[in-house]
Amino acid sequence: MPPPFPQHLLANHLVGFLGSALLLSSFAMLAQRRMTSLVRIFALQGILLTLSTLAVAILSSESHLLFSALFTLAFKVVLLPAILFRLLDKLHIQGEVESLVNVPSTMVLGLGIVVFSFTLAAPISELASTVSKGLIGVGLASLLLSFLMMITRRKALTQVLGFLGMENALFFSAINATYGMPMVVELGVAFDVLVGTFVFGIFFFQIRETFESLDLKHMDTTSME
Amino acid sequence: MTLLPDPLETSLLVLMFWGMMAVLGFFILRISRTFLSPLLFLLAAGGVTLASSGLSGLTSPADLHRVVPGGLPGLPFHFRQDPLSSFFLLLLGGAATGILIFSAGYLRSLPTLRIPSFFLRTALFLASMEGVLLADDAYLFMVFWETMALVSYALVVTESNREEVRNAGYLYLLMAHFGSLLILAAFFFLASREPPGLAPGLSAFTFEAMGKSNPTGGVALLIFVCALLGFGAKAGLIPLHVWLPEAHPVAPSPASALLSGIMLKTAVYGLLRVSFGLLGPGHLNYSWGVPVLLAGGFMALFGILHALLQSDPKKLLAYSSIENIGIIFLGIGLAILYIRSGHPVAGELALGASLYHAINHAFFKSLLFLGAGTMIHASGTNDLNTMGGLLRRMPFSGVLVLGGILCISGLPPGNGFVSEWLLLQASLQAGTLSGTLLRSAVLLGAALLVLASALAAMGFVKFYGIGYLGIPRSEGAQKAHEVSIPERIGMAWLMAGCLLLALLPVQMLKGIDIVLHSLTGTSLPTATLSSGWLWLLPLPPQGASYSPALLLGLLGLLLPLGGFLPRVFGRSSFRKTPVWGCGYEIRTPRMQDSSGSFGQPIRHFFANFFLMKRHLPDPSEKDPVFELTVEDPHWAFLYRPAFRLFQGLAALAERVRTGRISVYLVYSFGTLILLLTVFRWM
Amino acid sequence: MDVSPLSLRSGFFLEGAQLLLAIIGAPLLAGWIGLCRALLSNRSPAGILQPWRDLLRLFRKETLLPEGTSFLFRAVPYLVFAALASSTLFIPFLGTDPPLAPVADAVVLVGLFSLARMMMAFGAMDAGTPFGDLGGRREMMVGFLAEPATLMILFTASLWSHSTSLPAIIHSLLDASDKFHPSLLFALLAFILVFLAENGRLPIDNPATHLELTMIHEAMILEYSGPLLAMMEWASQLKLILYLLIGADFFFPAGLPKVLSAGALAGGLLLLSLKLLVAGGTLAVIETLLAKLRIFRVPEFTALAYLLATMGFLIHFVLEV
Amino acid sequence: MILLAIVLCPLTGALLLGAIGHRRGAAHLNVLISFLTFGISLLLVRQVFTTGPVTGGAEQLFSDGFSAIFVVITGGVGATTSLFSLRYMAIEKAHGHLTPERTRLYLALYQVFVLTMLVVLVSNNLGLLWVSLEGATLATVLLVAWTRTPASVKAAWKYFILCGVGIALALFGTILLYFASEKTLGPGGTALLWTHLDSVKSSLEPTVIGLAFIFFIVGYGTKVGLVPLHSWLPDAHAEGPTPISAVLSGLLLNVALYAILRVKVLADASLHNALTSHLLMGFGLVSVLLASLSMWKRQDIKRLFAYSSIEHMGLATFAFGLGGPVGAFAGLLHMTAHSLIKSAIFFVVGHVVQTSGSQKIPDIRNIADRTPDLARALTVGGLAITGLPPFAIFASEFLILSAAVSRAPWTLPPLLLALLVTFGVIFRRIQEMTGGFDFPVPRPLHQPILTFFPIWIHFGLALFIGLFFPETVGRLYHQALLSVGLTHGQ
Repeated sequence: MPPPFPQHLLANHLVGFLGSALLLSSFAMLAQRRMTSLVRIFALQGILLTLSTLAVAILSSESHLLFSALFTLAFKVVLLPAILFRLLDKLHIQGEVESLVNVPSTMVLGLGIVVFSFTLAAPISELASTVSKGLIGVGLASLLLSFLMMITRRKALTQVLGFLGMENALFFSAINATYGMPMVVELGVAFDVLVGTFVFGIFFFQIRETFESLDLKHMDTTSME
Repeated sequence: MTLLPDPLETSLLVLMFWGMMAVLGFFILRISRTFLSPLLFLLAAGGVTLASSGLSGLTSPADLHRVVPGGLPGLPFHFRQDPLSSFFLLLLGGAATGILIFSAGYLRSLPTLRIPSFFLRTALFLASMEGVLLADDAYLFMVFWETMALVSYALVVTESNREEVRNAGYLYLLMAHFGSLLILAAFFFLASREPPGLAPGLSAFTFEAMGKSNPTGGVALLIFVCALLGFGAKAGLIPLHVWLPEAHPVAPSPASALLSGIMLKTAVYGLLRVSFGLLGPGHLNYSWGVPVLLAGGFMALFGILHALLQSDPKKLLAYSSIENIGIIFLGIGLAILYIRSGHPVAGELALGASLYHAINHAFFKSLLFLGAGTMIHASGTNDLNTMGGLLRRMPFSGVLVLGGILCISGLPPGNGFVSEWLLLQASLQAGTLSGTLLRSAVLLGAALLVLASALAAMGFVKFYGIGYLGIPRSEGAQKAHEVSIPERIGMAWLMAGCLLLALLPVQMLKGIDIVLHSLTGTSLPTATLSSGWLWLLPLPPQGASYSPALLLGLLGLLLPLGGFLPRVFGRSSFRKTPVWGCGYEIRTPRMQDSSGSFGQPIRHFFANFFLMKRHLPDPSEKDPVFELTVEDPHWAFLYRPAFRLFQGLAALAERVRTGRISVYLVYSFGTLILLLTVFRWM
Repeated sequence: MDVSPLSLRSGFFLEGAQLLLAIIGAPLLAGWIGLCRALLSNRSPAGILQPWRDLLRLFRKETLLPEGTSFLFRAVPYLVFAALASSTLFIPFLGTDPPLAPVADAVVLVGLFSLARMMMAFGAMDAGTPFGDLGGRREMMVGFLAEPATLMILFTASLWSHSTSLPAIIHSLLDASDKFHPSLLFALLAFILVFLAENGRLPIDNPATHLELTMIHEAMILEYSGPLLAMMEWASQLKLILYLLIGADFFFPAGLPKVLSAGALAGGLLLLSLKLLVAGGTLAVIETLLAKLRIFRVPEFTALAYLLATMGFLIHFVLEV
Repeated sequence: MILLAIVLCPLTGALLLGAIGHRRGAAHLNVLISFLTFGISLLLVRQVFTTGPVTGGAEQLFSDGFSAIFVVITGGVGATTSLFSLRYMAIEKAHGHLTPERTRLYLALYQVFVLTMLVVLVSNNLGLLWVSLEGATLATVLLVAWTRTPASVKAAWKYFILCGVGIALALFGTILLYFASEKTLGPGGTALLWTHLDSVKSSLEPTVIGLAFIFFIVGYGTKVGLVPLHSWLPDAHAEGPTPISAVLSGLLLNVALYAILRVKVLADASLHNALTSHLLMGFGLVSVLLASLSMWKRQDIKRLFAYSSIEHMGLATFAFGLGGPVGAFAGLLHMTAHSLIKSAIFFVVGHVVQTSGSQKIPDIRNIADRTPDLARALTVGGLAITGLPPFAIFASEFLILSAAVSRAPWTLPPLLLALLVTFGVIFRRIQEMTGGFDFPVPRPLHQPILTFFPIWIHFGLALFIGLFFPETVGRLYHQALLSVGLTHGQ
């Protein structure tokens, strides 16, 4: 049985506001040039995600979403940023993020993606029975924006951040479209992200060790054959 | 209940026997080479059995089927021996026997040959060819067909340490695969109805079911074109022939004989099977006969012209195979044209002549390839310019090769003449056709045929005159000696086959008539078949006649008359003297014609058929050498451009591979966006 | 097979007569041509019997066998002679229906000529001299277009009878001799060219010289001597008369007896001799008027013959059916 | 029970080897566990085909005939590959490329990899399926980077990023699917369970499912190696240790395609149109064409065969896109055949590279004289993979092409052309490598029987399938496809 639809305007506004904030943070990541700021925005995104999960949890009175919110807080606001900062520190990464495409063009592209996502998601949103119609579009847009960021940035770490941004967007979509995935799945996804981060960590050291840089141009393989 | 197995059972036994012998022989020969001859004789015994099975299939119009478990679910192995199969089994068994007996002597003289694997390949090759002839469903057919291609490739690259051998083998296998894919396509179109029921209804792939398919005109044309090109690639249809003169010569001679003498015929079999057997004469269109006919005529001319310029005897023979396959195709084209425009008698005659030529070619071409093997072995090289005077040193095999030469040149009373004569007789029925264009096409075909046949005579005068006559051009040829007994027996076997085919055409035509009847439902005229063995009357009552036996008898009578005259008129004493040579004192082997100079008039006159690069030395050059390379124009005008096109495409594909992760991410991104857009707005 | 209306005895008489007449008459015809040529070029003629005298002289000589030749060298003259002599049995020239004619049709006939040519080339090449090879090669070069041209000519003539059987062709030509056939005109032109080429006459070959640059036939028989040479010469004379007989049959068949009576036979023979004498004379005129062609031009010459014959063949279907 | 066993067996193996993988005999333990897994998979297939689909683990695990077939293939090839890696790693060790630590890592990850693939196959939960496919990616990323050469790190990174993104998209697809199914099945645990989804598949919201399928095919398609999402594949195959190339090519690609096919069944029922078929056919055709053209310039033997994997997965995808009884059957057969043959080819290639000291084709020459058995095996493998009869791939290509002719005849010319090109290029390269100039003999091959046992087992099976495909197995295949609902046409 679907849960009773809460006709609480404020709550809807709150969820909507958090969604737009998330989208904005994705844009910010796309536009940001400094590495440390990127990680900070990522942490901020984690907070937004936690709040949004909490809001949905309260509105829908789904208890397992509380657990999810807690987990998000611990993992995406505390743990991951800490690891990333440590990495930045250890690997002496500072300064500007080099971009393959300049920022203004990226922004224009991003705008297009947002419009595209919203139109695409429009008919689906009509079907949503959750508190947060329309937010599937936001999730999709954030997903594609993070994707765009992975494409346009040159450093390995920015790609990882993009990847994690995608993860956030997915999580956001899952929460808002369906009040979260089944527990088993969520645990699994979380575990995968954890392992993934761990693997990233290993990688960074290996890449650093082998190429003495985290610039992706070393990772291109045209010269291999 | 009879104890004797029926022809199909016999054939299947031979198939199993050859297959088992291949493996068994391989291991036995790895232990000791001494068993080579007995093993080859055993294979030859299989050949004789097979020939007899084919013969019995031709004397009574039996159509035998067997289903053997295996294959794919719903498509077990189907075997069938109908008259068409029987005919080609006779060809296979008969010619293979001679080649195998020959091998027993010949292979011993090749110290570097890896005997066990060669034996394995030979036996498997024979088995797979037989399988092709017996298969009665598309899957099994393709299994045998591709096995045949593979094993023959292995035979070609037996001496694989040489670069050009590997290249030739590669080219061959590539073209064979190209052909196979087209044949597959033909089968698919024949069986393209979605089978009913839930089980993967593969029963549509039995030849029986395909034979009942009823394709529309366009599909039928597609099937026919696919089959023609597919089997043509194996048969050396121009322009798919380039592999043939490269691959056939580099194999050891018995293998070349199998390839040229027999394997090419499996392609003819396949074409007939698909076009007349599966598609059925009812689905052919008379107009398709014209391109086949003209392609055949062109092949005949092109093949023999290139043969004339070769100095490698086996390459010469390989090009001559193109010529002969051209003649066979010409007959098939003629048959389609006649039968489908309402002249069954002439059509049957043309088809019969084609079949006749196929079996003729199997015998004389095998014989000549074996002869070429002995020539090469004697002189130590594969260059005609190092041979000469071999007839004096190898009289027995030399005479047999001479017989083969007369047969392949289409001279009476040889067997090659019989089939070409029948084909001409069929061509001359052009008057019964309506439409000037059709008539002209048929007559043009006939004109090409006679031209090719005359050129063949010239080509083989070169082959024999330079190889066997004159004085030796090299030390090897000087020291040549007669070949071993098994080699002689093998060659004599093939010669005997040629003689039988030459002198008993009516008997052979009776067998062929059964094939024709099973394929098209009509027969040759009864008077042709009942006129007695002596007289060949293809188109009674007013048509021409020919009696090879009487002709041979008359020639035999007049020969002693000639020998008698000197005794009547005067003395008949002989004295050996040095040659006169118009009074020139010096006489060296190099003053004889080289193979290049013999072909010069042809090169000059038919210059358009060749791509020649001449290097005329400058007077100031230190070491002035005149050089001339002759190339098949298809390389320059078809194959190299095709390869360049492929390379261009490959380079284009390479541009996808930038090596940059960002670009690869763009691919994913773009694909996603594209699909979403399409899904949402279309 | 019993297509012949003749009785066995008279049939064999006819065949025997054809064989004897042809092989005896061949040197005489050669003598006649030589005589005409000599007269035309203002030389004193050697007489019509001169070829016969030559032959008999050669037969009395010892045979010199070049060293290094194989047995094929000795066999070739007999093979060539047998192939050509047997042809005399199949060409109807005394009567329209020689009983052995069904053994071989027009195609077989051309095959027999080709067999003879090939054998001759083998004989030439067996000696292993530059001249022999040169002769053999050139002979085959002439042949590769002349032979198909001959066949095409025969085919053209066979189109009325729908059969390549020689008696059938002649019957149909006799029946339709009152009509004008443009295709036959082409065939006749082609035939003349082929005849010159095949028999080693000017402008293809000059039988009278041993000039290295031009000779074909003589080069081939250079190493033959004595009776063997006699056989070769005789065979080539035989070939000449055979060609003329074929020509007479196809293009001027009038007067060939259909029934075998003494009167008809005598009349036919007389007419035939006349035809041959005229043909020989014409040949002598042609030879006197023409110069030798360059050897490289020879294939063009024979190709012309081939094309003319093929055109005649095609024209039949366009104009005459 | 049996489902738990088949998951627990490699799990135990992974833990055990993680603990003692550096000890002597650990490699043999790996073989033992792998064969044990294979044994259990055989039991599973027996049970599935005698008593019907099995469910277990609180409904989270499930196996029907379709997955059981893949389980057996995975178990079997996993087992033979462990046998191969026994010899391979021994030789690597002899060459001094190994430390005990890395051996332990390798062995443990190998089991993890097998585990994740098996979980993908036997999971009832499409979310769990996603999780374990991601797990498989992570395990193999570490395995690809295992040699620690710059090239391998690069390849692993590329693999990680591209597949990571792909798999993220697939997760979005899963969310959408859940979003749609939740409406009929209600929130909570059951809405992603295959057994439940299957029963309501025709009432799912088509717009959402369509979108979901697009995300699935782009996401999982990246793992299958469909062009243009394939870029990670050649590098990952080429730079990882060869046993891993074998299982990547032979198993992981299959498993990813399996995931797509599961979703396709749902999407087909919901959409009532040919969208999925057209997508699969399109991706398949493009993959086949591009892969065949890309082979020509390959200088690296493992990359060459990696492109061949792309081609064959493309063919299988295409076959399933064609659908119908013949198409689906052919696709399944093709996947089976490709697993067997391609993994065996990588076994051979592994030894070829070891005995030649290079994996660059121009450096590999004259195998025929150095190690004739390897040359033979390589030639047979090359012929088998290019679809020459009587090997299994010929049988499946025969069926695929025949289905193509009856359903989409226009695809025949490009397919035939691609097959010809593939054959031409692969055979040419093999010919070059087996023949050629004299080559020093630095590294002979020891223990030929153990070396060639897995190779000839695979080729033998492929030959057997091609010549005598057992009627019963054919029925099983058909039954499996029928029960899962893949035999419906477009």
